[in-house]
Amino acid sequence: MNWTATAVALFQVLVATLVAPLVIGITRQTRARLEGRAGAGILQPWRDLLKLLRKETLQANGVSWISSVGPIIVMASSLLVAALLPLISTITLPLVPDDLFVVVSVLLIGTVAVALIGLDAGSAFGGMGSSRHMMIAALVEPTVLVAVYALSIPAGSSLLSSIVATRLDAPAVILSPVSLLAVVALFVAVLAETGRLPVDNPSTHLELTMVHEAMILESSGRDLAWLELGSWLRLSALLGLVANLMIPWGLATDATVLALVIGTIALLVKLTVFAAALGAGEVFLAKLRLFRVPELLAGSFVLAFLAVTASYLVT
Amino acid sequence: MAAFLFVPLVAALVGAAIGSFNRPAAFRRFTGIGTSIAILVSGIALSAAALASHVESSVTGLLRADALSSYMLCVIGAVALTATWGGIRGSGKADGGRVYNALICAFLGAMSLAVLADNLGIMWVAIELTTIATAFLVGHARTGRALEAAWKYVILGSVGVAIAFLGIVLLYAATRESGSPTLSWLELDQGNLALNPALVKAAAALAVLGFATKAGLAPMHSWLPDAHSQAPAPVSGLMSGVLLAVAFYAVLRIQSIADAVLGPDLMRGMLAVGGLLSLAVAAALLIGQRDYKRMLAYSSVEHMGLMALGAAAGGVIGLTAVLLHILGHGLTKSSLFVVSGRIQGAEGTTTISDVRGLLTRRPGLGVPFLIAMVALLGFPPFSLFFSEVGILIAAWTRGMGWVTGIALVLLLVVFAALARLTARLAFGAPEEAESSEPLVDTSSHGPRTPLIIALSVTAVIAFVAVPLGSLLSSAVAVLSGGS
Amino acid sequence: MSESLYAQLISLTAGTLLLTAALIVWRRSLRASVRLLAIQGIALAGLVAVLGWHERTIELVLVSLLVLGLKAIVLPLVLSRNVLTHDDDREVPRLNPTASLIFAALLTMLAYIVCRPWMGDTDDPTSRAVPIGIALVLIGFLLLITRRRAASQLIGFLVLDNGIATVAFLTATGVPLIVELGASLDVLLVVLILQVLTGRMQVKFGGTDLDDLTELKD
Amino acid sequence: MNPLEGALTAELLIAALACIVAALSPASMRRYLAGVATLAMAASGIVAGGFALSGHTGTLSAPTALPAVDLTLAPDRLGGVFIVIASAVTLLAALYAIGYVHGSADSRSAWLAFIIFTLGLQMVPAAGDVITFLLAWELMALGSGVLVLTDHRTRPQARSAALWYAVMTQLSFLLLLAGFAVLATATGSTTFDALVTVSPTSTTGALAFILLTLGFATKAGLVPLHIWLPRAHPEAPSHASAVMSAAMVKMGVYGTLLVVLRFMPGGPAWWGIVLLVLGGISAVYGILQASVTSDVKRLLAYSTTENIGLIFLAIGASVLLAAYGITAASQAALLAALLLAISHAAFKCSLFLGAGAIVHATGERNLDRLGGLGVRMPWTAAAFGVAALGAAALPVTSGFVAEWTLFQSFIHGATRDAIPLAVALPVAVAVVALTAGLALVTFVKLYGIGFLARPRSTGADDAHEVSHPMRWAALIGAAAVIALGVFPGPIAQVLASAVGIGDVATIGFGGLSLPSLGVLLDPMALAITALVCALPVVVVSALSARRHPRRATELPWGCGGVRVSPRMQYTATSYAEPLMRVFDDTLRPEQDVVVTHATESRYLVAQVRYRQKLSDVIEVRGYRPLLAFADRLGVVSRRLQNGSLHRYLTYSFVALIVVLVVVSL
Repeated sequence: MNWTATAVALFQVLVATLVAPLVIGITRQTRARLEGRAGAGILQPWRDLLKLLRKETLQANGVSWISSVGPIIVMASSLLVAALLPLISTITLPLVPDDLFVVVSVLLIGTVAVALIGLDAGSAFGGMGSSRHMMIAALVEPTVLVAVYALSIPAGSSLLSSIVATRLDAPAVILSPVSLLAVVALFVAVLAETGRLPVDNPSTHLELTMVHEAMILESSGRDLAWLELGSWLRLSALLGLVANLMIPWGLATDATVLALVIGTIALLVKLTVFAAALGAGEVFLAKLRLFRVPELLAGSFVLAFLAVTASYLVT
Repeated sequence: MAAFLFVPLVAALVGAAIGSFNRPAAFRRFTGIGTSIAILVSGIALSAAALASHVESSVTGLLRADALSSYMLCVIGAVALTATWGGIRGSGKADGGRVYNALICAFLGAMSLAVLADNLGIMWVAIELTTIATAFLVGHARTGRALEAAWKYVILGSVGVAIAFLGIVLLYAATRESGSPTLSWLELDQGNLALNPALVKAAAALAVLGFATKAGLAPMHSWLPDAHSQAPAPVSGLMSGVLLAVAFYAVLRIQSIADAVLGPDLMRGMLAVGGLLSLAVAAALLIGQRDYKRMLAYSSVEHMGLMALGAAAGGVIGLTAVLLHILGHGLTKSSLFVVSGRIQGAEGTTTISDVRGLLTRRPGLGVPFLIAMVALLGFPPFSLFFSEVGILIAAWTRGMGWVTGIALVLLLVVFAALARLTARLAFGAPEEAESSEPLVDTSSHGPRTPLIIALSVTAVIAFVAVPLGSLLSSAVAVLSGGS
Repeated sequence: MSESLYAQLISLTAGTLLLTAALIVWRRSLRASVRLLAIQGIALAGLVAVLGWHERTIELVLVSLLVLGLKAIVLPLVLSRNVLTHDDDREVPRLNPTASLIFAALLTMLAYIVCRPWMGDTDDPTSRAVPIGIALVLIGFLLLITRRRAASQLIGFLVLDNGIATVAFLTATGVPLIVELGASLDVLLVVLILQVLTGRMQVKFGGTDLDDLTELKD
Repeated sequence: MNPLEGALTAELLIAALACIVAALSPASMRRYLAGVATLAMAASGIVAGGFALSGHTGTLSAPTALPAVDLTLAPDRLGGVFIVIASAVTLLAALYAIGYVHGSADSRSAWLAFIIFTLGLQMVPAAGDVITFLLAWELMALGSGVLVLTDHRTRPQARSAALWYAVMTQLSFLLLLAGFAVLATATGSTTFDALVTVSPTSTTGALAFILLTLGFATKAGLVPLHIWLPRAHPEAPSHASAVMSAAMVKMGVYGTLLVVLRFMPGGPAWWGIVLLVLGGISAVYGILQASVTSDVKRLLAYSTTENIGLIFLAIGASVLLAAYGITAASQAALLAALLLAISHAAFKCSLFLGAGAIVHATGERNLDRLGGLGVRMPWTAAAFGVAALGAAALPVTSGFVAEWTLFQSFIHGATRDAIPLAVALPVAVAVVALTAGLALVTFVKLYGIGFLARPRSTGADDAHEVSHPMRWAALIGAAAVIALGVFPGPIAQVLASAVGIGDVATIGFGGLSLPSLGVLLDPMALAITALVCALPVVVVSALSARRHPRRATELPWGCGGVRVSPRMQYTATSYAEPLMRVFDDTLRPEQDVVVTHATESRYLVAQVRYRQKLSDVIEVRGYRPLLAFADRLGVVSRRLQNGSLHRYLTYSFVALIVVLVVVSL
C-alpha cells in the first residue's frame, strides 16, 4: 500500500471538507453584498452545520432504512469524490485511479441516495423533487461523459489526474477550442448537477420550483447536516476540478510538503475566486423554467460534442 | 413376398364387398381399418424387401414395388389407419352407411394401385379412380354445399387428370417414336431410350400440370378447400394426407423421367412456380380465413407448395426431405382433420369465431388439436421441422435463392395466419354470455389412441435413421435414376 | 388402301371432329349438342377404324368398335336421357356464340402453333391432324368455362376427352389396351357420377344452373 | 467418453427424466419433483458448460432420417459461456418455481414446457451444426411460447402476446434459416466447423451477415424487432420471464458472436456500424420506454431491450475497432460485451424473480398501486435493490464493471485516422451515457416507488414476505451481481480466454486490469476507500445518536400539514412525467384532459379527468399499418376463391395455355 498517496488523499479530503461550507459562505456573501444586503458572513454555513448536528433528528413513521442511512451514503460519496479528484495534487490512490467513469458513478450514488430519500417519506414534494432531480441527472450524464471524453483525447487517458497533468505540461492545450468548449460544457453540467442557478435555485423553498430542497424537506438534525454538507462538498470538489482544468498551475505533482502547501493555497485561491464569481453570476441569473432545463443541457451537450469533433479535426 | 403386391388390392376389394353387403354394422365399421392395416403391413413387408435390394414385381410386370412405391404404400397405410380408426365414430349419422365404407375401401385400393403400378397408364387410371371413389364421399352429407363441393371436385379433378392423360399419351407417343413403346416406369426411368425431347417436354409438362391438379398445387387447387371442408372428416384426412401425396408421387415420377431426358430446368421451373403460387394462395386466403376446416385445407395447399419447392430443388437432401414431409404431413393433417371432425360434431359449426375457448371448454379436443397444430407449424421434435428445414436449405443450396427467399416470406405469413386462427379457436376463456359456468367437456368424442400413435410417430420418425432413413435414401435413389 | 385415300379419310374424320366441336360451341340447344357429340363419337370411331385398317391391326378395329359403342351410343344416350327429362334445354352461355366461335378459332390456331415443335414438319397425315386433337381439348375446356348448365359441362368434358383420344390415336395409335379399357371405364364412371350429381342438383336447387353453386367461398 | 460428452449426455438423460417426472407426478407433488428434476438438469448444464468453458472438447452426434444431416452437440469455449449463463439462470428459476408456481403455472403442460424451453436454451450454445442449432432454437421458442400462454384463460392479453411472440420468433427462425442457407450454399456443409470458410468481405458473407444478424436481433429483442418482448415477458409466469429475459434473449447475442467471431471473423467496418446503430437505437429506445412504463414486468422487459442493445453496441464497437486495427480497444469492447451479458443475466434474473414475488404478494403489477414493500418484504427488497443497482450500473455491481470496460474501449479506441470511428465513438459514448442516465431514473423509480413510501393499494398494504425458495433464488441472483461487481478480474480472465483475448489480468483484491490499455479497476479497493471515507461520518452520527436518538413522528414537515393520504404521493406515472415531456416527440403519448364544469358557473371546475395512454410508437407507426395492409390483402384475395366454378376452370385453362405456349417456345 502506498501510504503517501493515501495520506495525500486524506489530506485533500480534509481540506475539501473544511473548505466546502466556506465556499458556500463566499457565494452567499458575495451575492448578498451585490444585492445590497449585509450577509451572514462566510462562516454561517459552518455554524448552521454544527447546529444541525446537535439537534434532534425526526423522521416519518414507517420509513425504511434509506432515510437513516441515505444521508451517510450521500456524505460518503461526496467524500470519496473529494478523495479521488485532483484538487491539491495529481497523485492518485493505488488501485483506485481517478478514472472519470468511476468518479461519475460515485457521484451518481449520492444522487440516487438523495432521490430515494426524497421518495421514502411518502410526501408529495419529496417525490416531485426526486423526479425532477433524476431527470436532470439523466440528462447531465451524456454531457459530462462526452466532455471529459473530449478532454481525454489529448491526454490519451480517462484519468482526471493525467488530464490535468497534461495541461500542466503543455498549457497551450488549455486555450485550444477543444478544451474551451469542453470546459464550458462541463461547467454547465456541474451547475446542473450541483443544483445551482439557472437549473435549480438553492435558496428557494417555493414549492413548485424546488428540486433539491424538496427532497430533503423531511430530513432534520444530523440527517440534514450530512445532506447539506454532502451537497456543498460535491459543489466544491467539482468547482475545484473545473478550476484545475482551466488553471492547473499550483497543483502538486509530487508529495513533498512544500508542494502540498502550495497546492492547498492554490486550491483555496481558485475556489475563492470561483465561488465569488459563481455568487456574482447568480445575481444576474433567474431560474429557468423546469422544462427549459433540458434545452440548456442539450446546448451544453452540443458544446461537448463539438469539442470531441474538434479534437479530431483541429488539433 | 410378391403376394404382398396384391394384398392391398385384395384387401380393398374384400373390404368394399363386406362394406357394401349388408353385413352386421359392427363388422362393417371396421372394414376401413382392416384395409388400412393390410396396406400398412404390405407396405412394411415390401419396404423390408426393398431395403434388402429385392424389388418385388408381379408376373405381368404391371405391379412393382421399389423402395419409393413401398414407402408410399406405408404412408398410405399409416395415414389411412389414423383417419379410419380416428374417424370411427365421426363419420356422421349411423356410421355412414354401406356405401360410405365400401367407397373408403375402394378409395384406399385405388391409391394403393396408383403407387404400386409400374405403368403410367395404370397409375393414371388408378388416380382417376380415386376421384370417382371420393366423389360420393365428398358429397356424403347430401347437403347443397356438399353437392356443390362434389360437383366442383369431380369436374376440376377429372379435367385436370384428363390433361395428365394427354401428357401420358404424348409420352407414349415419344417412346413409340423411339421404337419401343412403353409406359413402364422401370423402362422409362432407365433413361436409355432415345426420346424426342420436344415431345417429352410437352408430355411431361402436361402430365405434371394434370397431376398437380390432384396434388392441390395452385392455380389448379381450387377444388381442394371446398372438397376438404365438406367431406366427412376422415375422408378429408385421407384426401389431404395421402391423396394429394399420391398425386404428388406421380409428379415426382414424371419429374425423374423428364429430368433424365431434358435436364432439370423445365420441371424445376414449373414446380417452383407452382410451389410459390401455392404458398401465395395459401397465405392470401389464410389471412382472413373464418372456417377451420378450410383453414386446414389451405394449409395443405401450403404444404404441397413446399413439397413442390423441394422437388424443384431436387438433390438427395431435397428429395428425402420431400418424402419425409409427405409422411409427416399425412399423419399430422389426418389427425387434425379427425379432431376437426370431432369439433364439428361437438360444436355443430365449422366457423372459428363460433368455437372459441376450445382448450378450456373441451380439453379432450383442444389438446390434441393444439399438439397437432404445433406439429403442422413445423416445430421440433415433429418431423415436419426437419423436412421443412431440409427442403428450404436444399432449395437454397441448389441455386434457388430468390425463390426460397420469397417462399420464406410467404411461409411467415402462413405461419402468422395459422397461429392467429388457432389462437382464436383454442385459447381464451369461453364467452360469458353462453353460460355463467363454463361446462368442461373432457371427453375426446372418439378413440384417442390413433391420435396419440400418429402424433407420437410424427414426433420420433425424424430421429429414426435406420430403417426409415435408409428406406428414404433408397427411394430417392429410385427417383435419381437407379432402381 | 392407298395413301391418298388414307390421308383423305384421316382428314375427313379429323375435320368432322373439329366441325362438330365448333358446332357445339355455336348451338345453344342441349339436345342438338348431344346429337353433335354422338356424331363426333362416330367420327372418332371412324378415325380409329381408318387407322386400324391402315395399320392392319385387328386390335385397333376392336378399339374402334369400343369407341363407337361408348362415345357414339352409350354416353350420348345417358346424356340425352338427362336432357330429355327436363323441358328447358336452352343453354344461356356466359359468352355469346359469336365470341365463343372466335375464341374457338383462336384456340385452334394456337393448337397448330403449339404442336409444331413436337410434330416436326412431316407430311404424315396423322401427324398433321394432331393439332385438331389439341384444338378439341382446348375447345372442350372453353365449353366448360362458358357454359352454365350442368349438362353442357358434361358435353364440354366429353369434347375434351374426345380430343385427348384423338391425340392418342393419331400420335401413338392408342395406348395399350388395358389402359384404354381403364380409361374408357373411368370416363363412363365420371359421366355417370356427374349424372347422379346433376339429378341431385335438380332436386336440391330446382335447376342445374351452375351459377347457383357459389355457396362455398372464402 | 470425455467429461464434456459425459456431462452433456447426463444433461439430456436428466432432461428426459424430468419430462417423465413432470408428466407423471401427482399434482400435489409436481412442483417439488419436477422442480428438483429441473434443478438437476440445470446443474448438469452448468457442469457441461464449465467443461466446455475450460477448454474441453467433445462431440455428441446422432443420425437422423435425412441423409447427411447428423445432429451434433459440440460446444466450444464461447458456447460454454452461454451454456453456463443459461444453466445458472435456469437453476435459479427452477429453485424459485418450487416456491412460486400454482394453478395453471403448476400444470403438467407448464412444467413440460419449462423443461423443454430450458433444455433448448442450454442446447443452442452447445450445437455443433446448423440443424441442431435450429432444432434447439425452435424447442426454446416452443417451450417459451407455451409458457407465455399459461394464463390464457384469465388474461386475454396472453393470447395476443403469444401470437406476437410466435410470429416474431418465426421471423427470427426463418431469417436464421436463410442466413445459414447462404453459408451452407457457399461452403457445401452444415456443420459449424465447415461454415468458417466464407470470406466476410464477399457478397455472400454480407448477405449471410445481414440475414443472421436480423434473425438474432429479433430474438434478442432489438428495436425495431423488439415488439414481442414487452408483451411476452410480462405474460409468462415470473420464473419463465426470468429465464426468457436473462438467458433466452442472450442467445441472440451468442448467435451474433458466433457470426462475427467464429464463422466470419474480421468483418468489415460496416458490420460494426450496423451492430452499433442497431444496439444504440435499441439501448436508448428501450430505456426510454422503460423509464415511462408503470407495469413492473413490462418495464423490466423494455430494460432488457436496452441491455441487449448495449451488448450489441459493444460487439459493434469491437468489430469496428478491429476493422481499423485497434486491437486492444476492440478486445476490451468484446470483453465488455461478455461482461454485460453475464451481468445482465444476473441482475435481470433477480429482478424478474423479485417482480414475481411482488405480484405474488400483492396481486399488483402496476407500480402506481405499489409502495412500502421495503418494510413488508425486506428480503425481496434487498435482492431487488441490489439487482436494481446492477441494472443502473452503479458501483460496486456487475453492471458498473461492464460499462466501465465498455467506456475504456471507447476512450482508448479514439483515433484520428478513421472518420467512421471518429464519428461513431463519441456518439456511442453519448448513447451509453444517456442510457445509463435514464437507467438510473428508471430503477430509482422502480425501487423508490415500489419499495419505499406508503402502500398505494390494499394489496400492497397486505403484502408479506414470500416463501424461502423464492427469496433465496432472488438473493442468490443479487449475490452474483455483487460478486461479479467486486471480483471482476478472475471472471473477466475466464471470459477473455473463451474468446481468445489474452490481455486481461487480475489485480489487487480481484480487480480487473487491461494492461494493453493501461487501465485498472479494483472495486474492492474502491469499496474500502469508500468505507474509510464513511467511517468518520458514521462515528459522528453514532455520537450524535447517543445524545439524541431518532424520533419517529407523523410526517415531520409535511408542508406544514397533517399526514397526507397515500394517494397524494408521487406515483410511477407522475415520477416519469418530466421525462415524458422531454421526450414527447419520441414517445408520443396520447393524452386527454376532460374538464367538467360545475353547473353553477363555467369558471368552477367540478371534475378533471386526465387520461394518458402510452403505446409503443414503433408498433403503432410501423407494425399496425403492415398488419392492416395484410388484413386488407386477405379480404381482397378472398375474391380469388369466390365460389364460381367457371372462375376455377379458367385458372386451370390459363395454366394449360401458358404451359402449352411455354413448352412450344
